[in-house]
Amino acid sequence: MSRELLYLLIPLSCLAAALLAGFLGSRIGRVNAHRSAIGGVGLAFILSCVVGWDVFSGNHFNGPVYTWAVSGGTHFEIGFLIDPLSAVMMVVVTFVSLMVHIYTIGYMADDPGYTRFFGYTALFTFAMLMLVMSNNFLQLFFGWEGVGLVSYLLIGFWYERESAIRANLKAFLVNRVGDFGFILGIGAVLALFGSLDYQSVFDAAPTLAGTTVSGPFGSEWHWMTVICLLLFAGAMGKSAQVPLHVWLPDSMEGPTPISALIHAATMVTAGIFLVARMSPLFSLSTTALTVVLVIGALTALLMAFVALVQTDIKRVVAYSTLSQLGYMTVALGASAYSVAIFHLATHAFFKALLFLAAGSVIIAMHHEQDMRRMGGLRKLMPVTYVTCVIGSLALAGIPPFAGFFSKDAIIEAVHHSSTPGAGFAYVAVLIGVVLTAFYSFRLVFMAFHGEERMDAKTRSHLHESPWVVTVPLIALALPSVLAGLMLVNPAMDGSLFGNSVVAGSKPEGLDMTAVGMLAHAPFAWPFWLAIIGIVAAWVCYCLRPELPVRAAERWSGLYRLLMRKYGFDEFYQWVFADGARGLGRVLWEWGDRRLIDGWMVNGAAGVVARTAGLVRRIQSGLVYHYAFAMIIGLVGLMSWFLFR
Amino acid sequence: MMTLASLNLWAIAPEIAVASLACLVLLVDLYFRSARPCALSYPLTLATLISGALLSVAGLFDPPQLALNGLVIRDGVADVLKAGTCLGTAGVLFYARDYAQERDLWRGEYLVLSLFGTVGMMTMIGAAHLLTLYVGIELLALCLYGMIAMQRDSVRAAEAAMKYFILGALASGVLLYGMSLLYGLTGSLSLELVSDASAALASDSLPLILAIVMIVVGLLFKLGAVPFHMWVPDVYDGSATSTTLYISAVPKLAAFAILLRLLSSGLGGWIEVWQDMLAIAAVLSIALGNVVAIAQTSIKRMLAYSTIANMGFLLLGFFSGTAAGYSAAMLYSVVYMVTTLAVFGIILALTRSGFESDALDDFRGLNQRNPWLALLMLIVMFSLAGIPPTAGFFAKLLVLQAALDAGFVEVVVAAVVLAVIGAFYYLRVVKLMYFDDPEPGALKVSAHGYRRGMIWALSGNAVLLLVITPWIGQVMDFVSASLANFGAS
Amino acid sequence: MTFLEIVFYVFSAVLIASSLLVVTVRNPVRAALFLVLAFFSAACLWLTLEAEFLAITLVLVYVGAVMVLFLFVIMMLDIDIAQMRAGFANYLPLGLIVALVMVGELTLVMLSGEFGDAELPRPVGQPADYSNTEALGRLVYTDYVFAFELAAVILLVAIIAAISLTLRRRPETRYQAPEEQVKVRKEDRIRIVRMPSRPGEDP
Amino acid sequence: MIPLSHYLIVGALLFAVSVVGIFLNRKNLVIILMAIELLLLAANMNFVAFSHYLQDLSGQVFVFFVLTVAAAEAAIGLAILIVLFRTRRSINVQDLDRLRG
Repeated sequence: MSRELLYLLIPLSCLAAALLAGFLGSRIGRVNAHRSAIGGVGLAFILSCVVGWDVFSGNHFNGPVYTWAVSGGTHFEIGFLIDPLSAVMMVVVTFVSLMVHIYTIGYMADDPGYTRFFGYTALFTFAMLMLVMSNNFLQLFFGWEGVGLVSYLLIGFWYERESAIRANLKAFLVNRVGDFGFILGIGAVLALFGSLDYQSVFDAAPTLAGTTVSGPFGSEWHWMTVICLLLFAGAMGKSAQVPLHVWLPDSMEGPTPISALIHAATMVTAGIFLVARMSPLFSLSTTALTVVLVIGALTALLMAFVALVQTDIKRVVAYSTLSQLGYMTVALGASAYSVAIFHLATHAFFKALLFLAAGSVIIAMHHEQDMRRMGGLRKLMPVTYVTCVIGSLALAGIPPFAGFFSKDAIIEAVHHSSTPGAGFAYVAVLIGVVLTAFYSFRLVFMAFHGEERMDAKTRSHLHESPWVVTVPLIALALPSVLAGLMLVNPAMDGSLFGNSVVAGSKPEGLDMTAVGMLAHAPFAWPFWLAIIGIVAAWVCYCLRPELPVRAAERWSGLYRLLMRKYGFDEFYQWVFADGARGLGRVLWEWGDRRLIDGWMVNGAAGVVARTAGLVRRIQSGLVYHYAFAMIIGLVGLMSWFLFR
Repeated sequence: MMTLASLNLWAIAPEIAVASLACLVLLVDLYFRSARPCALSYPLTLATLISGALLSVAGLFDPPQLALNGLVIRDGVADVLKAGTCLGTAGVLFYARDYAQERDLWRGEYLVLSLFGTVGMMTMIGAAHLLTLYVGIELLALCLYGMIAMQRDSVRAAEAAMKYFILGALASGVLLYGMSLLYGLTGSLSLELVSDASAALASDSLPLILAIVMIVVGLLFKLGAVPFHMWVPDVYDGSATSTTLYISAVPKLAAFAILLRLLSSGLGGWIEVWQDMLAIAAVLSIALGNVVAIAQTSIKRMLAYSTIANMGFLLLGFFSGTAAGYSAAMLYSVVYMVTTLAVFGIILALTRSGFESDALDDFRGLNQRNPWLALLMLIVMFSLAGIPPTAGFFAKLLVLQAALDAGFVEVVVAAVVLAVIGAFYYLRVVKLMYFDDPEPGALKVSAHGYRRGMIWALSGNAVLLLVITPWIGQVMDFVSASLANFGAS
Repeated sequence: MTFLEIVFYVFSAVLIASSLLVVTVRNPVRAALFLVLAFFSAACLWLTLEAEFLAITLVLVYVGAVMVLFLFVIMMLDIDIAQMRAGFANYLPLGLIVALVMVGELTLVMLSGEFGDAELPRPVGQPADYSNTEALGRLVYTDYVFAFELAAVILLVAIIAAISLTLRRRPETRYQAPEEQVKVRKEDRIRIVRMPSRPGEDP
Repeated sequence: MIPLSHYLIVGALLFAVSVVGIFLNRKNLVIILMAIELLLLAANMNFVAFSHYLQDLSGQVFVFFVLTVAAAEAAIGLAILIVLFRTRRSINVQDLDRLRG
């Protein structure tokens, strides 16, 4: 089998599965629908592993597999770039996706949209694969939009729910804002390089690094900065960076498997992946890197604070995702691209694990998501409990769990980074470590320890989830423990990603091996900070449960601010949601009534005062107004072109 | 000495076929009355159109040839667009039948007018002479006025017809005035000679600039570009939906053709002048169309503003004046026609006698009433919004690229920004269909009886917008090849 | 001033004046009559340009047919002229400004030097035996035969559209059907009814 | 002799008058139809003048066809007017405002 065919087969098996389950779902039945979806994604996973093995034995690939159209010298083609970066992404994406698919059998068992759901998830995997495998901007955009589209469908999966509709519209609109920048960025790439192919763009980038473009107010901008900032705007939307993060917590309205799929491995990582993929461009613009760094640090810090006060179990995990995405972005900003991807990979495993564990709790609690009505689940759901603790330890960064290595690497990278703003980012990520540990164990203690706060009826039905739920949990717990240990050496010494990302400024004199990091841990800040966080959580939620309540009363202003998530939503509601709806109407009425009627007519008072009623509204329905507009257009064009 | 052979009648074989068969339809309809209206003349009409299409493509990619003493040209672009026009009209009539029957519009005259309108469009497409161009434009316009007003008991239709008539006559008067100046300056009516003579004029020739302004104004009106767009929403809204479909879908091909003939073949040497005008109109159209569409509650009006915006995009491809730009614009017009056929076809499929289904609210919860139609509508809306991988995306992309290559960076940026704003109202339809509950009392749309054929056709039509994607390269090549040696250039 | 110039300026003045009156008078019948005057003056101007056939056609077609059609419609619709107050006094200033700008620009263009006497002098008149009609006919039936056929189609369309728009079959209207009358048979008209002349008697 | 430009100016005046007549008329649709006839006459005036000064008959041929088209247009325009009058009992331009927005 030729390599091209092998590569093509990976996304296509997902697409075929999606079509089969989505369109013929009602014909072939539920069982066959999930069989085909899992079969397709499973095949993709196995093939991804084969490809991954092949890539790490040194066989990279970059080339077209199909040419769509040639227009004006620009080729539009389906092409794949298979290098360590995409191979890692492929394996992570297909693995998490496969786990989510299996888990879904149990989670969605009673849902009427069962087959539709499998169609969507498989399609989502397909789009994500197209995104990570592409070797040109057009295909990247295709995958990018595909991911956005399916997420829109998935978040609004329970479309009978008002809140789900609102959430998915929000996700869509916020992502649109980012995509705006993304499209413009691609346009800028095309304008500057005349090509949409990664390789030719990257090859030409160093020579064009110095070119500038004149911006508004006579300012001069480096093309590279403009391009990177525009592309990063897209990444901000997809990877939910402040201030475009608002869609992600709300997207918890979707079924839990979707939360795991979107938040752990696929959609949100697209932005991180994008910046890593574009590292040859980003490394040429310090300005862009600074922006990336600062935005990431803000996200990491602010969102961790919000996670402290959430009571919905899924929302805690969601805000922790936001915060962790901030970490990855910080790593990108510090030019430690491989570290960012490393954290992305480990995070994918333990975050999927946490989501699925949360989902397992939610099933057991009959779709109760409020942690204040849980407690003491430890004995009733041992498998869920253990896996959840593993995930939380990994998230908090306790050695030797996966999160420890990647997070520590980020902190060290920031510490030694020379990007402007690194000092601020360093403080932010350090504070973030305490917060992360605190909120992740707050979840554990509130849900699994302490007294049982649920009602008797729910209590009587509580039991461990079925095997289709627990098996993925266990399967995800393993890499949550081991992935860090296994990957840290190649990720740090540069052998993992090779030259597929630009090697950042590697911290000098640092022992970045597994053994070295483990040995170093007890003498470093982050470890103790994490321990402090865990202990604090234990004190607040097991030992002295009245403490948090008192704290909330004491600092009620701060508490409310966090509960309101800094008021981003209100602000957007005020500016955009109301604004956008009004925009069309406003322009229409304002343009007509004010501009034409008010200024043009009244403005020329004396002579034209009597003609006030003449042009009342543009599309007034009156044919003489239409004719008048045409004549004005004619006279305007005449005047302009005859005398210019 | 003029002989029949020197006329080269083969070049207008499609026109001859359609026109003469249209007369036959008229007679058949007069003499064979049956219980169902147009039982005989409707199949005959379809056969006429298909024969017209076949005759159009019969000599595809023969070298271009002038015919009928230089009044007509037959070249690749003419063949393709004529065939498209015939097939488009056939599609329109196929979708329109049930709707028109329920509203007592399905009469022989309706069919005959649509056929003669097709002849008018084909004449415009093949015109190599100002006179043929003008006569073709008027023939189409008169048929359209008649078709709109034919819904005689409707106040709205009569009003729409009157408005269209007045403004259309004004526009064609301006166009004619421009043509007269062009004639005076170049001493010829043949586009080939006009092209040569106008290129020789001084670059500050005020009369020629005036002529170009007037001709462009006339063309912009036919396209429905800002600020000559105001007839579009009212006419779309007021006409019977079947007529709206005819007006909105098919004449866009002819509009592209007359742009090509007049501006590119006839005034190619003056591109600097008309380029700027078209650029202004393009940006204004995209802006106004996309913004005002958001405030609409009727889907017909919304689509009217969408047409305005889409014609802006067509102009965007056209005004670059390059071969890539022309082929992008031509592809755009074809894709737009196919898309419009599908969207109005779906609206027509949702109508009942006495129920128009033209409010946006009528699409609420369509997914619950008829999931398949909702899916088709989704595809079509995506194509209109330019979301990949639909054909609409590629059409927009190529158009934008052509403009970018021509150096109109600001225009392209503005267009992209506005297109993204525009995506909002298309997706609102999707949202209404999938996430809202149906209006109380809304009928479940079943595929009973005659509607089944319609559903199949609609499916093919909408899915075409998707399945074309892998072959978009070949389609582009085909379009470019048909444009390779057009007209008198 | 030559005779031709006098003719030109007089009829031009009449043409412009009457066309102004067409769009300003209140009564549509008067407007139609001023339109007739405008077309007549235009025909006279065309005669000075040696377009005899078109001049005659203009009078025949417009004055003879189209204007009569207009008058028919005006009379038929029975418009209440009193209601048709002249509304445009209010809008006149804006209209005038636009009109003046347009006229100014058009005049400027026409006088810009490409159409002066020097560039395009007035040609010598055709000889007396020259027939404009014949020359035009020769062109229309040969070089422009395609356009001619299309014009025929346009007229056909106009006929079809005008008839189908305005022809109404009123069910309550009673009219004769000669073909039915001709082929009528005895039994269609007369029915012989047998009935008893006296109660109880067989017919 | 009369220069060509004078004929053209007559045409231009006619053009302006008819255009203004179309958008200034608030009351009577019939007048608008008449203004349209004047508009076509303005173009015809140009064609005939050019045709004479260029000594090229094709301009006159064009006018011949424009007259045909204008007659057809008048017929259809009046037919639409009648349809409108029947449905609305009015040919007041200001009443033509059902479709808007």
